[in-house]
Amino acid sequence: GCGGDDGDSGSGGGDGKLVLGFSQVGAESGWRTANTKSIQESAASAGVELKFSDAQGKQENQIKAIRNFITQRVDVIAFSPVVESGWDTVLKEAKDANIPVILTDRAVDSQDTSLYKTFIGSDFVLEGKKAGEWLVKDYTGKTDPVNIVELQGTPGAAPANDRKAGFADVIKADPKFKVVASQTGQFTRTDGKQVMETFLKAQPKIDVLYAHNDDMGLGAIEAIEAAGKKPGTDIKIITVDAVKDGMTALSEGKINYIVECSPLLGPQLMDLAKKVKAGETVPQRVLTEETTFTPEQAKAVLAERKY
Amino acid sequence: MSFVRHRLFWPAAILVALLASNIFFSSGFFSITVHDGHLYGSIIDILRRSAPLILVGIGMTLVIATGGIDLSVGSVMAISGALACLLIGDLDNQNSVTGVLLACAAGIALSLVLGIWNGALVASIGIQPIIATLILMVAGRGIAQLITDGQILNVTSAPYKVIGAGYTIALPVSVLIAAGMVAIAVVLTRRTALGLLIEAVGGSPTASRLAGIQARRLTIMVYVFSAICAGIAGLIYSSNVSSADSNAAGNLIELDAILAVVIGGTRLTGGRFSLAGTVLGAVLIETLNVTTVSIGIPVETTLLFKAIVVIVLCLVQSAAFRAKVLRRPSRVGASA
Amino acid sequence: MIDVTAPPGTPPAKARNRVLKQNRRHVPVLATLALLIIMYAVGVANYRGFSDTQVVLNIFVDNAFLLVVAAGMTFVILTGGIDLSVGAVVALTTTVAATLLHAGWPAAVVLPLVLLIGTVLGLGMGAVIHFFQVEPFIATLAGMFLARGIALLINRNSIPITDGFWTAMAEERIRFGPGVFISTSVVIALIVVLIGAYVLAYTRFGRTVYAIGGSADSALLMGLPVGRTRIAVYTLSGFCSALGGVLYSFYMSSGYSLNAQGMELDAIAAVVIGGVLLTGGSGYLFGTVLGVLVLGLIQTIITFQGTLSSWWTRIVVGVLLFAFIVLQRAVTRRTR
Amino acid sequence: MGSRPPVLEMTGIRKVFPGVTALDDVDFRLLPGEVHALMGENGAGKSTLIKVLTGVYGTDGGEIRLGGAAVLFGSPLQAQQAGISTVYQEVNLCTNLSVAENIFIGREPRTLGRIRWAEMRRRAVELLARLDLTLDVSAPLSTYSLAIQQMVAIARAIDIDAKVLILDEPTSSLDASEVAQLFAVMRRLKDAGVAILFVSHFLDQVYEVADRMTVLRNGRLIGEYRTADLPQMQLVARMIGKDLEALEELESQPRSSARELERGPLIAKAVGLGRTGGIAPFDMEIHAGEVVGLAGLLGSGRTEMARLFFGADRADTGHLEIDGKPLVLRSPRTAMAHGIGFSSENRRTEGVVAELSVRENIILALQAARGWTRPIARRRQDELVDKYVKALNIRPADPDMPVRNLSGGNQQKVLLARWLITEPRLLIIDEPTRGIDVGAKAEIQRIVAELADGGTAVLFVSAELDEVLRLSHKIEVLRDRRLVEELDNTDDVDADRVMRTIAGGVAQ
Ligand SMILES: Nc1ncnc2c1ncn2[C@@H]1O[C@H](COP(=O)(O)OP(=O)(O)OP(=O)(O)O)[C@@H](O)[C@H]1O
Ligand SMILES: Nc1ncnc2c1ncn2[C@@H]1O[C@H](COP(=O)(O)OP(=O)(O)OP(=O)(O)O)[C@@H](O)[C@H]1O
Ligand SMILES: [Mg+2]
Ligand SMILES: [Mg+2]
Repeated sequence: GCGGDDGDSGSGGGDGKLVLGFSQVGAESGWRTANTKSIQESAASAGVELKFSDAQGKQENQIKAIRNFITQRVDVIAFSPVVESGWDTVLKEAKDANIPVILTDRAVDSQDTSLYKTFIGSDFVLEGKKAGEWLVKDYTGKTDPVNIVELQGTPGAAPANDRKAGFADVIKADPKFKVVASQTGQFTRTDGKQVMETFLKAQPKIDVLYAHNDDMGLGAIEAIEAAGKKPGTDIKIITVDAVKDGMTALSEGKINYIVECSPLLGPQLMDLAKKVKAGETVPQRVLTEETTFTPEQAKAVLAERKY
Repeated sequence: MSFVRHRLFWPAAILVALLASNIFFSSGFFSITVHDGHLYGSIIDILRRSAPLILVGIGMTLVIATGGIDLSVGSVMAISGALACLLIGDLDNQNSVTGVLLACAAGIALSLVLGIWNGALVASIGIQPIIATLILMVAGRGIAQLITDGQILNVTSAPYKVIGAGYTIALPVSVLIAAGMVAIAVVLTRRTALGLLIEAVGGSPTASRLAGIQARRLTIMVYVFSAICAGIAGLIYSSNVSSADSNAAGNLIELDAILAVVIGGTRLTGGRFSLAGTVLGAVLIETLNVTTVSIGIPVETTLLFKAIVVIVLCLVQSAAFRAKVLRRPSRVGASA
Repeated sequence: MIDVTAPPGTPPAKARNRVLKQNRRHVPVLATLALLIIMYAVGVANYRGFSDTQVVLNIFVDNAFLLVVAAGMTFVILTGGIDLSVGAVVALTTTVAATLLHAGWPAAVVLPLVLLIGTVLGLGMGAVIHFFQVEPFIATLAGMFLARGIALLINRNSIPITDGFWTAMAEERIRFGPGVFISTSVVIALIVVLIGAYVLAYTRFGRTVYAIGGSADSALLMGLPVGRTRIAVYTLSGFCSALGGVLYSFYMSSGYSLNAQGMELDAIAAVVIGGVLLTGGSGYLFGTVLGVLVLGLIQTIITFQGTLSSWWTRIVVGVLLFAFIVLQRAVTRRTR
Repeated sequence: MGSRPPVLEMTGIRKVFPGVTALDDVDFRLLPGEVHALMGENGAGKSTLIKVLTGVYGTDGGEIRLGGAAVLFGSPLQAQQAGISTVYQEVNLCTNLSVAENIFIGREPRTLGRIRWAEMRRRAVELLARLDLTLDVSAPLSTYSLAIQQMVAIARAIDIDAKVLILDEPTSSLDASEVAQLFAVMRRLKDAGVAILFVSHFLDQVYEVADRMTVLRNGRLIGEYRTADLPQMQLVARMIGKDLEALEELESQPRSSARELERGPLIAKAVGLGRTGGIAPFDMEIHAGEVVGLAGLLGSGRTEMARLFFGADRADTGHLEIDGKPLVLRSPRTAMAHGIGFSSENRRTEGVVAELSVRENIILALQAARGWTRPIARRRQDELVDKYVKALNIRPADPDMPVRNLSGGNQQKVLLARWLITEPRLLIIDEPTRGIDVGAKAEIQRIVAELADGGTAVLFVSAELDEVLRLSHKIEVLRDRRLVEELDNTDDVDADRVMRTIAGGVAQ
């Protein structure tokens, strides 16, 4: 290109530094912010020049950003898709421009898997399953019906859909488990609290709360306490994510079980980007290193939780 | 029969119908018990949840009465909550009442400045209100995130928690705050001449200028009032969960607030306004939200349910609809 | 009776002023254009690769659907109304189209069908607004809930589109040279804009739209078909939203019920930035095109900057919008 | 008279608004080729009858026959399509559109649906020329004064090819020459067989053009008469329902004159005050107790001059001196702080706030002057409002009625009351008697005279030269937006003399 020659937009690897264009979904939650931080920090320490773009939760912004990365000829493009579908066109453009693409956090449902090199992230269905499995195990041997209420994420969002599906899949085997109410808490504390308040009044008996993320669970805990019940004892609580606030509540016994969904993809992503750039083959799917936590485990790791 | 003709009859009727529908799904819906020395029950919940919307709504009412609109209320909520939580988080003793009060005052003061900003853009520079406040709507949420560094800021301050989740004299503090602000707004507009002057400016800007009304100063005042209301709502919102979530606080509340204003019978073109109507509208909206959960509307159909209620509401509120479809004899013709 | 001995008053020399006056009416649009060019120049000076022709064309490619939606919105706003349902109708269109295509329906059926759905929704809202005298805000808000509610009900997930026609439309590029191209959507959007501009300037319908915006009461007394026109305008906006939705689904190759959230605000902002008065009766469709370009250019600058965190992105969007609006205001005020 | 069947026949018309029966069993007939005057006081129901006829309002009873067939119009559009062309009372045009469009919108010359702009402009120019008006037809209508807008509305109506032409107070702000022009056109149309319904409060005009008249009072039909059979005094008696003696008193108005005046101290002085495109720089003095009248033709700049004294428009040359001290008028507020009041000629867009009640409209300026923190006590409001509702005979006498529901003339009275209660030292009134009936007009003239006696300075603008002559001590004559002469209103000054000055024919 022509125009100004500002140093800050150094493209196309003249200086040998890898340029990574990364399009983030937005900053809709603490989890997401931690994810962004991890990527920024590990880019800096790995000597990767990061072009960061925030899509403010809009797919069209993300497509625009990817197009722009193509125009700017970055070395590798990585992005966390806002939704699963609709990436073929722009990914083909990237392919035509010979720019490898890495998906993070969320997958795309493209038929043509050659459009991206690899996917790194969590398996939301698996997370839902893990939550369900713990519950089944916890109630083995008991025959009383178990009334479950569910706080869903934003309707239509992939983590909400998958965590719901995975959980439902596991508990459906045993008829004693019954989801008596399921509403969206929009992934936020306030909504989690407000919906839980209503559940507590509308439902005569609640044994278990399953929340699609920690924040909603934390909000619900407040509602449960305000109703004079003990979270974790009167009502068992399972959440997903394992952010610091959630882990604190877990260690205090207010939450019973958390399925981790780690935002710290940065180091793995930088590794992959370098490999991809160097033309090495990488696996189609890289899962983030994740685990699950019980209160005891939470106490052990709480001190080193940063996010 | 005269109450049927009252402009708020129909929204009130819908509100009652919504409340009544709950009884089929949760038998204890109307029961109010005393619990830990305060009132406890679904009705109390609804009032408590309505508090932020009522606050934002009355500010919005005055702005709309001058012929303007304020899209930035959600962002102002986020900013004020974020600032208060940031300051409280920095306190040595988070339970210090003065410290908390100072933090809240700072949040409200910042909102006031933002209100002046909006008002100046509209009244002094002459930018169309929707765009003028859109600027703060977009940038404001960024500012709030900047304050919280994109994280959810947690505080563990008992005094702060009182604002949004506490009780005095058996009633939720947030409801009392909202009621207090409504009272202030009513006194300001109806016990002084402010209401009349605002209605005149909204009704006909040219005529009011020629009548010697200082529209510019009034306009700035209403935007400031709206921002202060939003700031207080932001404090309530963040105090309720003892944390500042810059992203979720006040998200899309401007739409609900405008809806509450319109349900309350204030026209978007400005002029005559009704604070009581807005309060009713806000309570109606929150009742709708609670009802969807409490009668167990599945997530997929929640929006559809809301759409139907809003459609019914706007139709039944329309005199033309009642005359044409419900075949009630037109009151205009029937009297005398 | 006074005896008129005076000869008929000599007409003041007005012809001289005529040219000046004509131009004066276009000042806001010209000022917007000039500022847009300046903003572009600033981008070129600061970012490498910004001067690429494709950068400009990409703004069109990326905003073709917004252009179409905003064109429909322009008609509505010119009558003094507002349409909040556009984003939801876009989402509904993409969802329905994707679902039907997924089920194996031919594109030749799906395409007219989704356009029809949007048009009928618009017609319904227009009818409610006209016949039942419901405020456009609340009627279209109900429309928004309804459309998104239906979309959510149809499918919560995003649905890929693999239909041959759709992919062809998505991938077809009209090339002007190596690496210089536009998509078919841009062509469609430009055709819509041209037709719209023609209708507004040269047809009775278009002029009635302006008349209603000037004063609906007067227009009615002048014997203009106010009701019919008003319904038509919302119908048109519904059609444009559906067409925008189709372009959107070309762009995304998918359908999703949460698509285009907040697009109504983008569209309104584009229209108003382009110089159309929200109270109606004044402005041009060309202004709307400029408004869309302004929003697109801001987005592009942000991406080119490439170092902004999420919150700074928002703040910078706000600041750029502010700078633009204030300059626009200053320029147009000076020349008045 | 009975030979030709009526084009239009309304029988037993009834129209009820909440709390007001605007029309009660009214019959009305219109013959082809006649000019028929509809007479009545403010609020008698004239405009309502017209609106019921043309489908703006529905009826609550009665029947309308057009050309023998029963009709019921759902909208003005349908009435227009059936051959009824109407100029409604307030100027109902779209001021954001150009002059040409306002004349032709809905009937534009088109080919294949495409508007032929050039032809439309050409035809607009031709049409306005028939009314002796030269305007820039592509300029937005808002750039023209109310009087011009009224002419444009008339131009629109007469160009519509109609059987029935309805003119509701078309002459309320027109000057003599425009009225003459209009009457010429009306006679031409009448000769072509068009039936014309004409409403005016100017009795002279009515007797000049009307063949027959129908009188309404309080929404009831009083009678239908041939103009020739009903002397003016009797007409007035029928309209207001009082006997003749009471009327004699009304007619004997005092004539102010320069000799009688004891000039008070100088209140306001314009020094080279002017505004480009509005009015050329002028000097003028107004003393306490003095009524200064402005005379001139349509568009001669009277309104512009009055507005400068109030700061409604910013002057770009010269300045104003109040009590000998120079004053920069930044806004009307500054003017009000110095005791100046201004009632605008355009009551609909610049005067009343339609949504607010009569009471609120009346106290608005006083309240604005006091500031929002010092509301006027309710008792005081009631006193003030009651006084002027009575004095000006505002009807219905319900202070809580929204002003929009009042008849045009009554709205004008409300506007005037707003300024009277502020007790200004200098009162500027632009066309205060526009659309006001004979009784109220006399009352307003009496009030103006009284104010002056009490030491108020009054700047009086009216298109009715008689009125200006009768009230003013001093007459400022304007021509082509320039102050051309100042006349002391002595006995040798009469309408002729002023008209000659206006025309620029004679110097002295
Ligand atoms: N929309 C309305 N609502 C209520 N009352 C109304 C309405 N329109 C008119 N009126 C009442 O009907 C009566 C007749 O009004 P109308 O306008 O017909 O009088 P008018 O004879 O035209 O008077 P003017 O000479 O002042 O124009 C008045 O008392 C007026 O207050
Ligand atoms: N014949 C005309 N041709 C063009 N413009 C005119 C004409 N007459 C008036 N105007 C415009 O109308 C505006 C108003 O003039 P102004 O109101 O001061 O006149 P006026 O003496 O009060 O007469 P009136 O109110 O009877 O029209 C002026 O700004 C002028 O530009
Ligand atoms: Mg009238
Ligand atoms: Mg005038």
